[in-house]
Amino acid sequence: MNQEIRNKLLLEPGLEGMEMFEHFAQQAPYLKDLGQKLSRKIVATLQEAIRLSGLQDGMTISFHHAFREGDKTINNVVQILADMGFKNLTLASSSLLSCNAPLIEHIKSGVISRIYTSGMRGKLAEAISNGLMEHPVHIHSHGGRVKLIQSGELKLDVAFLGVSACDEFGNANGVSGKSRCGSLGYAKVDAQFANKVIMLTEEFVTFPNTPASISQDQVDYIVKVDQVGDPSKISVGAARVTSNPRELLIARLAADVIEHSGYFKDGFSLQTGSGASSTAATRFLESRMRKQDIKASFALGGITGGIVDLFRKGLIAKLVDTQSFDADAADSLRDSPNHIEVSTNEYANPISKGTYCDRVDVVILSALEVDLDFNVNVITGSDGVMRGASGGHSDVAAAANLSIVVAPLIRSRIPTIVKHVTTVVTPGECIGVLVTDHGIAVNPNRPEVAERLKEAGLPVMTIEELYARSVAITGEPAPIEFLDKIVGIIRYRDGTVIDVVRQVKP
Amino acid sequence: MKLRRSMLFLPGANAAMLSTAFVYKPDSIMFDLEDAVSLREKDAARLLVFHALQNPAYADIETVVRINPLNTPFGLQDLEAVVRAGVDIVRLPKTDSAADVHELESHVERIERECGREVGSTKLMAAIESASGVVNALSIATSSCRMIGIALAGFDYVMDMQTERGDGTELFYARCAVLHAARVAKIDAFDVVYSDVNDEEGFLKEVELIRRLGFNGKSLINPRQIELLHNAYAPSEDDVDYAQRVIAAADKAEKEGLGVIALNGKMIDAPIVDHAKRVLQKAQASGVRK
Amino acid sequence: MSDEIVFYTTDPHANVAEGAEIRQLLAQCDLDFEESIGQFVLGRHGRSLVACAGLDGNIVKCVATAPGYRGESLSLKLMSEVIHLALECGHLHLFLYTHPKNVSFFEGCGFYELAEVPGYVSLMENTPVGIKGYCGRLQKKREPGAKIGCIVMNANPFTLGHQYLVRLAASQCDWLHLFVVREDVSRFSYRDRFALVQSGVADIPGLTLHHGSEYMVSRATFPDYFFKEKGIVGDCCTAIDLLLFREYIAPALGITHRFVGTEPFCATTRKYNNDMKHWLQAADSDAVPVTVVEVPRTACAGVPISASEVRRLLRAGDMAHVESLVPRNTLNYLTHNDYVT
Amino acid sequence: MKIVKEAVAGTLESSDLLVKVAPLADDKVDLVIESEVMRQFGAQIRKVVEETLRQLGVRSGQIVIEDKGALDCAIRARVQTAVLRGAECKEMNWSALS
Repeated sequence: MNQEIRNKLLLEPGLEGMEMFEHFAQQAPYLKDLGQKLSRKIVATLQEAIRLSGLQDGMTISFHHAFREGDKTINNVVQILADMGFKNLTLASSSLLSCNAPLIEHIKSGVISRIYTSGMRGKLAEAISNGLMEHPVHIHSHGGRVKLIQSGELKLDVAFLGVSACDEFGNANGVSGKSRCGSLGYAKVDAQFANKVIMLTEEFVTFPNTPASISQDQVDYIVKVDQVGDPSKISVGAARVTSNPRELLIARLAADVIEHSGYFKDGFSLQTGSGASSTAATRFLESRMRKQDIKASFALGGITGGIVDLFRKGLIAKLVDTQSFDADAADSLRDSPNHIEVSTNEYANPISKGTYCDRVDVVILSALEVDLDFNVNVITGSDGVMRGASGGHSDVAAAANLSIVVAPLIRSRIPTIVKHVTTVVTPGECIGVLVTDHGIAVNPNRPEVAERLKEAGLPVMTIEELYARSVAITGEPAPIEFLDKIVGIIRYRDGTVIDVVRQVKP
Repeated sequence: MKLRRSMLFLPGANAAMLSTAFVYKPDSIMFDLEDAVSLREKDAARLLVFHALQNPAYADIETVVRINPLNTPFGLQDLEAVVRAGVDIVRLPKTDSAADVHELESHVERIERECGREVGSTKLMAAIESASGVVNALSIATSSCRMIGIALAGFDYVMDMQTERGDGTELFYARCAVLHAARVAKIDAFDVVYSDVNDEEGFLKEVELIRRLGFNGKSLINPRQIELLHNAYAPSEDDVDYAQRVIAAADKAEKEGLGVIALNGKMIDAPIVDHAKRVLQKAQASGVRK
Repeated sequence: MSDEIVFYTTDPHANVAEGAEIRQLLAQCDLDFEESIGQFVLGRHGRSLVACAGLDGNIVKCVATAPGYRGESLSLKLMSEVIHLALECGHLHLFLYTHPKNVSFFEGCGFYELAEVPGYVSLMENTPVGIKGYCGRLQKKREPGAKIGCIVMNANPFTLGHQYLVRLAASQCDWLHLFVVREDVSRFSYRDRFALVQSGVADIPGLTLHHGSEYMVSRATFPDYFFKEKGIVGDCCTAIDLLLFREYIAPALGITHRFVGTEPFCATTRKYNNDMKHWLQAADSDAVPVTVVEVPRTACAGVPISASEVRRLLRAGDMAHVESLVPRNTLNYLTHNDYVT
Repeated sequence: MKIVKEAVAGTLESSDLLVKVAPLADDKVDLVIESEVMRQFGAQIRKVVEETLRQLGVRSGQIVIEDKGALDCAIRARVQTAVLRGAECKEMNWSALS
């Protein structure tokens, strides 16, 4: 810029205190170097990216869990942080699974001191239930996580987001590259809200990588790593196709309930969870939809191959996907314009400006325990040890027109229906129908649904009758003994505390 | 008139299946101590079934036990256990003649007396698995007043006939012979198992065939087949309508003390009324055909 | 049900075709076929082999399930079959070696971890009362004292060298616990070896003579010890045996020192002695270290006395030399039992 | 009834249990129960097993149970099978078994 003009402007009283233009790259020095301009975000090592991010002891790191049991990012990153000497970090992963057992050592050594997650399984959950951590774990729902972030309680300092592929500016999605997890519904939230975003990618693809689930303007640093996750393990344990006759029996009853619920009309919308019976229910829905010439307007949620199948057959118009539960779902998301990806903010955050779950007619949910008031526990086993996830359970149960919980009445010797659930995750007032292999119970607050199901000849009983039946078979379980120490706080989707989990007595 | 469309086989040595099978609500459950149990586990299976039979969860479902043949070291012990445990029906495998049933019956009666069970309360059924069994079907079916049914077992039968399972032609005579014997004896007739559980279409085709032939039902090896079978046996809406009108006419005739039942000006005789009752019973059990 | 998986037992050496299938399945699961396995339980789905587990005496080996069949119920059926098969062969008490990452899986099959070499191998047994019961019985034989010694010997057969070692150790300790290796795969039977040790140490005060057990220098704790032709024994194998000693047996009896003779001839035993110093003293463990005291062998005419030398002389028929290396009772035994050939 | 040899009954599958019995030199019953549902049903399982052993007249022996959430009727059947096998019992007294 002309020095003369600059000097003149400096004397201008109205511009006092304002910074004067010097050259075009004054604020963006990378524009002067072509190499810098194109690859300034790419960092050679994760260690370097972490240093650049300004991460400090006591801060919060965040992750997504789209790879579920196949995740290779969380454990690796925390190991590196431990090696670098970080302490006292808060770990905010959208969820944790059995594969995260190595975190136990990092909790013991003080690298991780607090956790926010939607769930836990395996050794890690067992250790935490037995009092591993000084501070209790906060268990939130998928929608509730976004609420906690927006309300400022959960401040994401650095997000580590593993993706299969991105371009050198950081445009990423879960449908390109080798290790495709499908929807990046969880990661989108972290990318939006985290102060710094470090993207871990398996490969670089040609710019621009579209559609950009995570956009370049949200990404600070990019590091190439060998592997971020193994998509073949996404569906382990949760979303498998069952040939178990008991699960099929429950699935068929669930489909019967949907058919006769009063909501089974052309243009209805549905969500099925990832449990074996609820995924199988979609198979039984197909013939019912065809026979009555009913098509669904959309299916929401964790999307499974079963739902994709109905979609491909034209029985569901659109799929709205926060988490792809298998390769079929991931491929469909890539190939079908009517299969769309949404963040958990759009999915289920109660203070979002608009959520899809508010538009769901019928949802099928699972349960570890249901009590006589229809309260549902999906987090603790009946031995008091955490082994599940809150997920979208309380979100969709609250929003959908009818929530159907499916569960076997008895698992080996463990009864599902109890007097009082060990831990309340979803309040009973949100549950309409409980479907078990021994019969169906309808919440007394939905008499019209009970009437319709009885009319259709379905085996409707009271929940007390189902409870009595199960106790007759298994015997009365002894109450679990807990210590006073709180190891988990169950946060309802709006951030309020709905229950706590206490340390199990050894 | 007891409905016996589905008879679900359960391997007697499998504790997990014994703990859940009642949820599938077949018309009868058949605990197997014979072919489904290895030699090593004969004693274990016998005790499992002995206790399962006494479990209240099985109280409101008809129980059948297939014992080992009486000429094996296990048959009589099986019988001792299950009669005492209160089984509803003992199924005798490999029945070749009425003498086999008579032998079984004498043991059953002795055990009933020994354990204080009402004599005659243990019902019997015979599985026919050989050419001589088929030829003797009528004398087997009428051999005892305890008999409630005869079942054809295809696997051993086709071997005895020096053929193999195919499209059903190989079973045609046997099916008809067993069925006629059952009808003459006024007992139930059960068809062979369909062993490919993943072939729903083939299963339904076979069910349609045996239903038309007149079998009461079929032995099943997977709970998934129960619903399919029950639906195939369910009457159509029209059948139910007609049956209801027949019964109404019969009731009316009885109330009015008329000797003749008439519907739409036509006379209706007893077999039609019986048939209508069966139709309504099936509709009551599993609705109209979907 | 026709899609059921059928289990049965086979001898992989007699049935070559099945042996090859087993090798293939094991290779798929990154496992090596072990020749010592006499019997396999196989699980077949239709014609394809989907699961196998081998039984080598009372040790379960080569447990594999084809990828795609890894539902828990299949493995539990497989392991149930193995337990029944083993009992038919006379073994209720079973051991199992596995990678530590599989420990929790086998815990679901009724196995309990005994010792672990982190990152390499774990030894498990199929009873919750095995080692606990054994240590409970040992505890009853505790003796007071600050320095409690221990010797574990095979004594195949008992020599003057053994006698010297026992006498020296007993004189240095407040009490000495002497164990005779129980495994019956040596040239001399356990009963005879034990009897010779018993008479050979009868006049040495301050010691308790114990029967050996499956938890020390046995096929189970140290599978390769008895197959010396294999050459160098894997580190892990000695480690497991020594960790069991340090973590269970030594605490039960309050043992502070383990005595061992220097080994001039046998490479396996020499290595075992060296490993002993590492695993009993140096290695990380929750159990207190046990001091290893290596005692130079007593010599006869300049040659160290060892049981292997005695066996060599016996084979050579050199009774004159044997006489100078063993106590009188051993000599009587050797002469009376026609071991001189 | 006297346990004269080692014996096993049952499986490790879900809803089943594995029972191992072995003779003991001394006159006592050494009963060890491990169960997946220990916290909820441990006391009930022990009660059923002890009752079953008493019915069979077992006064000596080591009994180890690995329970996978079996119902009481399966527990009774498996314990009886293992004891009868371990006692080499051929003659049944059915009325003592129910």
